Amino acid sequence: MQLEQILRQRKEKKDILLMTHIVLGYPSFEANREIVRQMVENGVDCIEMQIPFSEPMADGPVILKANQDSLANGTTVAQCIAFGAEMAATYDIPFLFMTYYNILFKHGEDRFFTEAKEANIKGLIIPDLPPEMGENFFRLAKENEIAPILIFAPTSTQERMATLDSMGQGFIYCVARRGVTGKKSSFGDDFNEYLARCRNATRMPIAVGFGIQDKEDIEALKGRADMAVIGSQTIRLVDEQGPEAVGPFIQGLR
Amino acid sequence: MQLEQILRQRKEKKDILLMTHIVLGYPSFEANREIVRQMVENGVDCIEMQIPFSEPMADGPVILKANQDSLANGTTVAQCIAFGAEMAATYDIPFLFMTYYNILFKHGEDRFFTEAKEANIKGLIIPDLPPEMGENFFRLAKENEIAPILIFAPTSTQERMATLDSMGQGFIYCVARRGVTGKKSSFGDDFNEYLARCRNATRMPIAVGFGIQDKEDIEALKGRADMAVIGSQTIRLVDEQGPEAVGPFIQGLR
Amino acid sequence: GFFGNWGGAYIPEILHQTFQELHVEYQRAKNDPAFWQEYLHLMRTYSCRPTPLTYAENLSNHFGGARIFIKREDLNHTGAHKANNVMGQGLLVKRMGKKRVIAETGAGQHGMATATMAAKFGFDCTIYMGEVDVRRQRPNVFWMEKMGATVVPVKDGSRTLKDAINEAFRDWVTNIDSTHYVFGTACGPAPFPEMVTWFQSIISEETKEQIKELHGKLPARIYACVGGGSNAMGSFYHYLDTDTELVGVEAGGHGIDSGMHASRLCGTDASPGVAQGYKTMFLQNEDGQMLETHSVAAGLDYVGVSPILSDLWEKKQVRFEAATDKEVMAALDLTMKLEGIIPALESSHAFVQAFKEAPTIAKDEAIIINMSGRGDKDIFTIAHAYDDPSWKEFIISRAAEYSSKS
Amino acid sequence: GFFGNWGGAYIPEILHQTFQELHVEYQRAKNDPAFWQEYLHLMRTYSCRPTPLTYAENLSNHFGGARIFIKREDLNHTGAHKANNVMGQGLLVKRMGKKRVIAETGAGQHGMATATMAAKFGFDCTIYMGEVDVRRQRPNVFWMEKMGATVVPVKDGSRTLKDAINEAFRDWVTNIDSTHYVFGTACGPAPFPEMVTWFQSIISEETKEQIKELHGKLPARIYACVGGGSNAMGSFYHYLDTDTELVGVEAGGHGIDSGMHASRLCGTDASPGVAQGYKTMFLQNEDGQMLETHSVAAGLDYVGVSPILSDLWEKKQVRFEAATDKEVMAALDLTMKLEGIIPALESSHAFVQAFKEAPTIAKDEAIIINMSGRGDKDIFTIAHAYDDPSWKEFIISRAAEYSSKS
Repeated sequence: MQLEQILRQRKEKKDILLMTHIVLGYPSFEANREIVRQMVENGVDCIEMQIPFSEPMADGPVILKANQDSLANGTTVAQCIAFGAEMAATYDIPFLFMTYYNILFKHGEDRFFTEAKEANIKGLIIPDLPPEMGENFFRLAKENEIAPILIFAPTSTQERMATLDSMGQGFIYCVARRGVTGKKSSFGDDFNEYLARCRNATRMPIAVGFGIQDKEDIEALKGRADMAVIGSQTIRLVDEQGPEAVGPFIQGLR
Repeated sequence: MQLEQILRQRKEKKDILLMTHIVLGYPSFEANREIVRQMVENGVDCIEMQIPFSEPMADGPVILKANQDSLANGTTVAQCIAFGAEMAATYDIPFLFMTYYNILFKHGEDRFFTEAKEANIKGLIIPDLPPEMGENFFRLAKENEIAPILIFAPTSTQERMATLDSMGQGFIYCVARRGVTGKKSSFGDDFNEYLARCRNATRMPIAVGFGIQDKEDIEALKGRADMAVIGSQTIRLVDEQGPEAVGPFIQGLR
Repeated sequence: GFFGNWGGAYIPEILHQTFQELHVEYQRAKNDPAFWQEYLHLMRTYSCRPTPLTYAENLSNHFGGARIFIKREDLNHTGAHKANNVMGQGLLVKRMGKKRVIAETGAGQHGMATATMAAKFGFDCTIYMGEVDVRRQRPNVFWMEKMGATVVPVKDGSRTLKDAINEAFRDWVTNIDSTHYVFGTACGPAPFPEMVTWFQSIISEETKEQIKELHGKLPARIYACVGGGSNAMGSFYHYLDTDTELVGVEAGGHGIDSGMHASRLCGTDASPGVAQGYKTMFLQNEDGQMLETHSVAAGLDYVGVSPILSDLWEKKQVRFEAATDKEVMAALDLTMKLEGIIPALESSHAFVQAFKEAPTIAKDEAIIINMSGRGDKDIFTIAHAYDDPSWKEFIISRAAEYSSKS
Repeated sequence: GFFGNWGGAYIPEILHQTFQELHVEYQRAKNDPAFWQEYLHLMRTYSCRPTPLTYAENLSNHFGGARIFIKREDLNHTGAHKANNVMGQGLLVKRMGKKRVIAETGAGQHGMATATMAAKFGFDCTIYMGEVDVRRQRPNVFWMEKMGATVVPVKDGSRTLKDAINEAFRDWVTNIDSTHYVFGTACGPAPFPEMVTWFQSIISEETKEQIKELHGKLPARIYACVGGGSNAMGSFYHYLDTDTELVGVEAGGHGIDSGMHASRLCGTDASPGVAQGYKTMFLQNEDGQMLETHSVAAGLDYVGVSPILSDLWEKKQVRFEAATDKEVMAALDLTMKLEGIIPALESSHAFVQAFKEAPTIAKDEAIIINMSGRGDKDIFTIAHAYDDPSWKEFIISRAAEYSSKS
């Protein structure tokens, strides 16, 4: 079953879905395992696993540091894919890889897609690969039935959203605001208007990410988005209180 | 009696005359008194007394430092003139002032000459006042019967020597070499040739200065110059051994 | 936005619209002859263009071969070719109606140039600079601040140029509406490589006239150092369709086999990759993680290189060589002593290769070395590299004064 | 060699012949149109002439009066107008067949320029610099040495510019045959004041053309700082027979009534005197002993002034004003922030007075500030004067590195 279908099925039973994010190898794969377990057991619907990259230009300080520390630990792309396979085999929710394009490019796009498919990965988020730059990528995604997840931004025009909608699969990742990951967003009138524009521009489920930090934020999204994305917040939590704090945090979000 | 005449008279009794140099107020007027006394008592024929100036461009490090220290002690032009008057009244040899032109210029040339004449000063050596620049100076020198002593340099042409000879009085000061005061000169063939040129260029007595340091140097000048000038050497001596070393040094020169 | 297999615009979606606007404005400027005239007027009255082409007679005689000419980008306002690009982008920013500029800087020269431009045009200005480079180039930081810019030391990654670029992008995606990112070299997402090259092409536009006047014909070879590649592109541009051989000189650091260098196009340590918004040859490991680079010259200490140069390299239209730190200090020394000219450490790389080849070139041929900037800004690095004892004494005594007073 | 009551050549006899030769060679050069052409070619290809005239739009708007133009002598090779004089004298030295040059330097810019010229012409070079100035301007010393010059710190007197001049004369009288003394400003014995003015007159030769192009008519006023006076003479020269008002700005130091300044022609502390080979207004006591002077700008920290300026002052053809150290720092700050231009501390004196007067001058009038040099060389002085804490930290950390290693 492909990503969009899985999410639609899960959405039938819930007001809003929850996607969370981890940086692979940070603080360790061991910790990643525990964090994923707690996330799944507390009702997370989808997890994006970031393969660390030395130049994460779209990430804010928290995820940036996690990328660097993971690489300093010696994390490799092969380890990340193997870990993804292990998770997908263990838990019955969709797992995605998030990373930067160079990781695929250098690994070999063909090889990356083949290995990701074998790992039963459902989708890919590559923030620095706009559709214009990814002809081969989108072809391979289709062939391998792995959803290329595209991003709407507050700066995207209607026309641009249409293009993105036509190329993306799985869901549309709506970035809540300008800027990088990890900063609080405010969900005022501008935001509602933007979200309405997003909804009009695609029939795919829409996920809202960037700066969602607590239950209140998620409540505000119910009825307007299909999925809320929790990013840097769990990394901060693990940094401060350890992996075991993740479960209670997730539980408290609904 | 004017300077040239005095020197000629003294020369009748000696192979060569000796002129010495002091910097007024250095190390103190008290010391100057003692040094002059020792010089005169040991047969010096003429003394040039340098009125210190803050920018003694033609002097080397020894005299330069003496100028600066004297000024730092608070030496004034008035004190220097008074000291000159005292010496001229005390000893029966000619005393000269040596200084830079600004001292006269700022004091007022008229006033300076008047006061120098009252002090019974016999001549002036102003190394930065070439005849072209000193119209008023030479007029006043003549009026006051104070000899304006001019300098021949190894670089002076015959024509230039003729000009200098026509303007100077008292004696011609032949600078033994290029450079500033206080360095050893060597009296080789070039020097002899130069001295012959000097002798041909003037009927005045000729004094040789710059770098004369010992008896040997003076011996070498006998018969070729009328007067030897001892400059920095006595200052060095006073610095190292005190004023009382001057007498024996002078005595040893003949 | 591609040059052969290289280039492109690998940018986050949030920047899409901004890049569209930039493309449009850039094309409009390019097609408007009045724009280039305005640019020339600005460069003529505010900077010092045309910069001279100096015949280095003593160096020529010393090597006994080609006639060596030096293109004097050091005489630009702010002391380097960086001004060409920055002032051009300043005019574009004015047209776009934006009020804030940001920039990354390595050696500090692009930061200086941008801070200068911002002061001149009345823009707010933030400069991102790797913490290591802040330490290497403190005087530049001082001046940038004095011209009203905010200098942010970047403490991530290798804390050099590439990290400053990442951080500048992070600022940009946050402040797209108000802000233009003044990219400093012919790298990054399209249209930057082409646009920066366009502004820098003023260098070869001038030398082509100048060398004809001074030498009667085109030069046999042109040498330029290659960090990001903007001074190289600028000094090569108008010769691409001529017989002049073009030579790019990369940072050989401790030696091209040492792993401690920044040579992307000569040597074998680099491979194709995509980062910082564009595809080029990067110094990266097999997983695509960027490597630390090394050079005595902060401005060459960079993992990537202009995609246009990667293309010209692939097509063999430009030859690439490397100069080691040690060779650079020797060439700098010789140039100071024989010509009274102080090339920046970056520029000195070009001098190294020219000196190696000059003796083998006929005496009636000319070569041009593009002197991208002046070295007197690098005093802390250069005096340090020469291990100058009185410099150290001076610094120690100054510090003692500050320590005792504070 | 006299200008009204001022000037002359009060020199030791040993120099007479050398000055004769210099006079002859200078006259020959002046009467040979090819000489000036050779000079222009050299300055165009080795330095950056014509240097730009920059319209300072932001400063003009800020003050709301005259249109302010800045003549950019900072863009000369070596960063100051000093190059004009030095390169010209270099050509003369070549004609005279001498192989060694010496020079005094205050701010270090004339020393830098002379060391540069010596490297370019292949002359031996010794630079005399007051010990105080060596300390203030250590970076310049480093570069001079790197260009092959010997820098001699002068430990006599006030250990500043005037003492360096005395020491250079002492060298000269010792080495007349081989050596030319490259006097750095329009002072000293004839023919230096006139000769230096001649070479510097290239500044006003250029601005007269440039201001007509940019403004349509001659400026209402021209401002130049006055140390020795060469940049002032150069920027005034071709306007002496026009209606343009000429304003020389001296170092006011701690204030013109404080005794801590270097104002010879404005204020009442100076009087006529003869020293260093010429007659002019000197800061001296009643016995004719030179006083210590004070300025934040080493290049203005001098007891004498060009005899030509004393004459123009006496004839009221040039107006003289003073700028205090404090005013200078404020003007520098404003110029950096509004125009992205860093004037030398010396030049900033001219900016001070122009800023005071600009608001009172009609908007359709232009004024020109002669920016004699760039300030980035003065970083040790300027960062110090601004009491910049991160600069101090930087120096302290560098020193710690050196101390621990040595």
